[in-house]
Amino acid sequence: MQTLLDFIQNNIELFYVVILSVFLGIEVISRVPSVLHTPLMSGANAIHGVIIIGSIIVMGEASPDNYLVLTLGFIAVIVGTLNVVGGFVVTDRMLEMFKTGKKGASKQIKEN
Amino acid sequence: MQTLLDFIQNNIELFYVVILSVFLGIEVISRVPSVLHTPLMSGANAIHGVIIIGSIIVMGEASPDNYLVLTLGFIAVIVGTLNVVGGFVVTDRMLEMFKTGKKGASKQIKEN
Amino acid sequence: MQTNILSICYLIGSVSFIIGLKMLSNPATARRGNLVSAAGMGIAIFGTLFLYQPAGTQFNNYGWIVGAMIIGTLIGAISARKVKMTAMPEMVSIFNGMGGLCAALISIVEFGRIAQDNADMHVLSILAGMIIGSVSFAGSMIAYGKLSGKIKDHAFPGQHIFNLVVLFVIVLLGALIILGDNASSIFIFGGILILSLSYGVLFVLPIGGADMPVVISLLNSFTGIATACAGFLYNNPVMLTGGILVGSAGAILTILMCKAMNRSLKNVLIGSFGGAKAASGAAVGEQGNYREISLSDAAMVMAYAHKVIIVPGYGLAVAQAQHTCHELEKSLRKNGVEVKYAIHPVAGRMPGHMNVLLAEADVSYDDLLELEPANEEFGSADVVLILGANDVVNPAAENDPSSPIYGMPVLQVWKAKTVIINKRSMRPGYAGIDNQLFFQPNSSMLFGDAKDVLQQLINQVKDI
Amino acid sequence: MQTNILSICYLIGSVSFIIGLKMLSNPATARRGNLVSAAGMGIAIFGTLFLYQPAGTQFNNYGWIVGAMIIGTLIGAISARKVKMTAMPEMVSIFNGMGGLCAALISIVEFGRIAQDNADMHVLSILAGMIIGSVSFAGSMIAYGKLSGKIKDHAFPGQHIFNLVVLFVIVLLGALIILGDNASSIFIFGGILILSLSYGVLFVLPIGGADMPVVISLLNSFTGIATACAGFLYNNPVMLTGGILVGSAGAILTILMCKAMNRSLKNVLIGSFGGAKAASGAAVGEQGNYREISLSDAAMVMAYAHKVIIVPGYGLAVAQAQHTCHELEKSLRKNGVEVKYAIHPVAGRMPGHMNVLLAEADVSYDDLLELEPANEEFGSADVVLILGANDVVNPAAENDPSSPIYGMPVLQVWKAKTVIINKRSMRPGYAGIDNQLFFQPNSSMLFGDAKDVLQQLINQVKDI
Ligand SMILES: NC(=O)c1ccc[n+]([C@@H]2O[C@H](COP(=O)([O-])OP(=O)(O)OC[C@H]3O[C@@H](n4cnc5c(N)ncnc54)[C@H](OP(=O)(O)O)[C@@H]3O)[C@@H](O)[C@H]2O)c1
Ligand SMILES: NC(=O)c1ccc[n+]([C@@H]2O[C@H](COP(=O)([O-])OP(=O)(O)OC[C@H]3O[C@@H](n4cnc5c(N)ncnc54)[C@H](OP(=O)(O)O)[C@@H]3O)[C@@H](O)[C@H]2O)c1
Repeated sequence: MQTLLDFIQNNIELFYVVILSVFLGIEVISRVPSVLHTPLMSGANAIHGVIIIGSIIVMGEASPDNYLVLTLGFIAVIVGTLNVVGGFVVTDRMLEMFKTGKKGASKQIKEN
Repeated sequence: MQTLLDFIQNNIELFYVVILSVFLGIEVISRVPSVLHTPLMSGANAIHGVIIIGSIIVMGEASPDNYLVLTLGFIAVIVGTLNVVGGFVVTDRMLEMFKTGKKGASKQIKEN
Repeated sequence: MQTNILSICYLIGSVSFIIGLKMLSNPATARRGNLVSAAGMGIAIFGTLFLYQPAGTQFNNYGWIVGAMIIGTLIGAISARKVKMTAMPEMVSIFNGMGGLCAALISIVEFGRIAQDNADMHVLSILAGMIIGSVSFAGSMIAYGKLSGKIKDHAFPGQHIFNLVVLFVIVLLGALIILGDNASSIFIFGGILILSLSYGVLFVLPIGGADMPVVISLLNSFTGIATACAGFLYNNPVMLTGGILVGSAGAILTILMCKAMNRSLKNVLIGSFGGAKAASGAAVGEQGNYREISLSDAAMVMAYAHKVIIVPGYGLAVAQAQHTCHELEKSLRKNGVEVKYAIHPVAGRMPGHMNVLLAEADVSYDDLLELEPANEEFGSADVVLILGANDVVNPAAENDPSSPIYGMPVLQVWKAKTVIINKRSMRPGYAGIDNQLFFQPNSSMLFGDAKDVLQQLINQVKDI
Repeated sequence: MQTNILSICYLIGSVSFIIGLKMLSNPATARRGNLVSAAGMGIAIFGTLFLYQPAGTQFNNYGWIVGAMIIGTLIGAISARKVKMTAMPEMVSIFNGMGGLCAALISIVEFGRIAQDNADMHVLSILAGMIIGSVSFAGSMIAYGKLSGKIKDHAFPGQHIFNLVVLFVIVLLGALIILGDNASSIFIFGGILILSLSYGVLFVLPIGGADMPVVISLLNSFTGIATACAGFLYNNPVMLTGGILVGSAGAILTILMCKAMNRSLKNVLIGSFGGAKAASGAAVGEQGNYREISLSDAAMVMAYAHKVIIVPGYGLAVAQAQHTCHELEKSLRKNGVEVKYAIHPVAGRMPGHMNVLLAEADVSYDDLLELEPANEEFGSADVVLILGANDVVNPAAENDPSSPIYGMPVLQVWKAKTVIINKRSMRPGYAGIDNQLFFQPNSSMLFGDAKDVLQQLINQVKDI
């Protein structure tokens, strides 16, 4: 219990960041028209590709002769990049199809 | 410049808290029906009464013979309490009038 | 341990503010939302009182603190309970000013403490808190004065430039404190304090009294920011989040309020129309012919109607005729007439003004129609009785693109068979523009103070 | 200095994620929103690459990192560009799995590094990141397999209980690592890894293939949380905020997707109807009489109509008949017929499925009607042609409170003069329920695979 409390105390600002982000995520999304559900899922999917930063740090901090870590890190960077690049490109392609949708789009804007 | 950067660096989490709160404040409010503008203003007004915590800290840390600080702090605690208590009570009274407003209320809920 | 628990109290406080604000923005949950925020506030305050540990020293002056809190609670609760419904915006303005004052006082004390060391950025928080708090305090007091009619609009030529200069000097002096030596800084600080208070006064003084709700909302946002500055200073997260939340929510709310009146914030602050200027300037435009109706005729028409819709406006509030209006409603009902009220969202001088006013007179909430349902019902009404409303029933908003209120949704009273308009003269309302409604064939004017006219109508109806 | 600038890069990244998500949720700004997030991501990634300073050592292995990034970029960009529109959900599922894998790999490496010291809470972040990342990775791969038809639904009796037990063992072993000694922990860690991967498989395997979009959205949220765990571990704010934002937005999105289908999340995960079960179970209910229409009659009716509205559904996607459908539209237009498409928001198997499908066949966006405008236009249509849609045109949603889809808004095709329904049999659709529409007097069935039927209709229309 004491450890947990201390942990919270030492990272209290992080906890605020977490809680505020949770609320923000909910608020930002909660009125999206259903036709955007799939692109939004895909866009959010690209955003969690930010995990790649962790893999870059892992690689950057690994000593150049630690082959196990290097291999794991190498794979991690590849799949992380896949997540980021693939995610954004797929989302963009999905949204491309809505570009001429003035009628539908403007209607839905009013609804918001 | 360097000082500013260092300052940001040392308080980076606070900056996150600030920025996230700004967005959250905007998101939370941006679809309120106009009949609630006044109570909402009043409710928000009560919330910034949290400034009273600052005045309590000022008083708590003042040495009991520093009369200047004690006087200023005393006034600060009074006006802070006024802000908090008065704010919440006035808001509650305003909202009391909406309690029977089932018809109007449910309509506006659907709009959100 | 103590500090740990305090941190959690603060976390709870912050979360409750977020949830409270969220709930406040929905009619169905608003009241509970207010209680949620209040509960969170209580946890944060009592947490501080019992668990806060100052670095080095111990926590002193419990007696004074609790005493001050009791005094504040008594004054706050009693005045908030006693205030008349219609005077609530004034009350909010005062409470907002108190928050600003509190922030300014804290900054003053902390400046005295910290002036010795030179913690740059802390001085910045202190200065910002003091300046913004003072502006908010002084501004709120003026806004209160205006709302309660104690202070009139004042402006002198070039005041906007002058205000900007004052603001500039404040910033300049602030920079001097941060960059300069410490010897003279206490005097400069005093100077800034005085200038900030003056700025608050100068800022609000020229703005039309009717725009005070918007100004209060803006000052509310300012106080939020001042609170956040203090939060930064003490590294206190609940003050920080609470303050910033109110700061940003208040700013958005200010913009929404302006939008609801179809105006921009700049327009309100610099005042291209409205308030004093309009009343004097655009008084009499080109006029058509209007019909007058006698009291007895008006009473007759209404007493024999099937459905009467009453449109209350600012004039009803001015005349404090809400109770008399409710009386008329009751006598009409006795005659078998169906009576409803059409409430425009910005009728009056604050959002919800008419709801507050009529609630005070115990008018049933179920008889109130909002804008859209009202516009659907006017077609089936025999008589629309307009009591001191003007802009909110102006057809120009729909058909005259050059009108300053063009685009604002209005109550389409002209759809009714007969429209009876009660006001004291042909003078325009808040927006300072003419109203073609008065000259339409199915409209007729019933001049006089709303309260007098209503009283006489009641008597006539009873005689029928 | 470097670290300072990196912090600001991260701040920019976080803000761009927030703004990007916000813009993504509005059709008018969605595409730019995606670019905003991408730009912020770029700043955060390159900032890390050039400005990150590890404590103690220096930044190594640039070559490997850049190499890996180039490989990832090439594979990612090419596969994302090449994938067919209709296979996009599969693609999203794979990319999501990659994110989960990345999180799991990071946790594995960091566990090896930190196992020496015993920084309790860091171990917690590592474990959580590994478990959630692995579940997300394995689950996404299965979801991909199901969407692409490579994997069928599998479930054994009591699987839900079994899954819960696996989850419980994972938590137990995790607690053992945190509380226990360090000697054996590496083996326990390996055990948890394997169990987590299995859990991911077991979790997704029994869920109906049609529910995969919801599952992917949920796993998406999981990966967000795994990312946030890594953010906690490295005290890296952009990973933390990005991860949490996606975690909470993904969770809400999952719920919204369920709501759009009028189901609960629990219902989707435990699967009370839908998917395999429904197809076998509720196949033939009590039936009325339905009429069949011949191909030539159908072609005739449409060719001589003024207005034809086409309602595409899941069957059109199964038959990959979008191009043929566009052909029919063109030949009808040549005959002077006005042709429109009515798009139900949850027609098909992912939100926007029909939009994607028809866009692939170059159907003009202006001819697509959304639910409400479509329901207004059906009354004036001579013919409604339903292509492989079923639940979205089921009147039970409006008039049968006992129906599982009761309350879902549907396309009111029955308002049209004639309704022609193309499907292969009288079997029910996704919800596994009968459709009274087929038995209404103005409905007639046109059995056959959508692509074949459309091709023959085109031929017939040309002959007229
Ligand atoms: N609700 C808000 O949030 C808010 C805030 C600020 C501004 N506003 C603005 O205020 C306006 C509100 O429209 P409104 O129609 O309610 O009011 P209005 O347009 O200001 O008109 C009020 C009318 O009441 C008459 N009146 C004044 N005293 C009276 C009395 N004792 N007895 C009878 N009549 C009296 C006045 O005419 P006589 O002088 O001829 O009697 C005046 O024309 C809008 O322009 C709105 O944008 C609203
Ligand atoms: N859009 C989403 O986000 C989403 C996600 C998951 C679930 N869902 C659910 O999916 C359903 C969508 O409704 P819907 O009307 O589009 O589809 P549906 O109700 O599933 O009906 C599809 C119909 O197409 C027919 N069909 C299948 N293959 C065909 C072919 N090759 N040629 C012609 N017809 C064919 C089937 O009948 P035969 O077998 O007789 O041919 C079936 O009745 C809703 O219940 C919705 O809740 C939607």
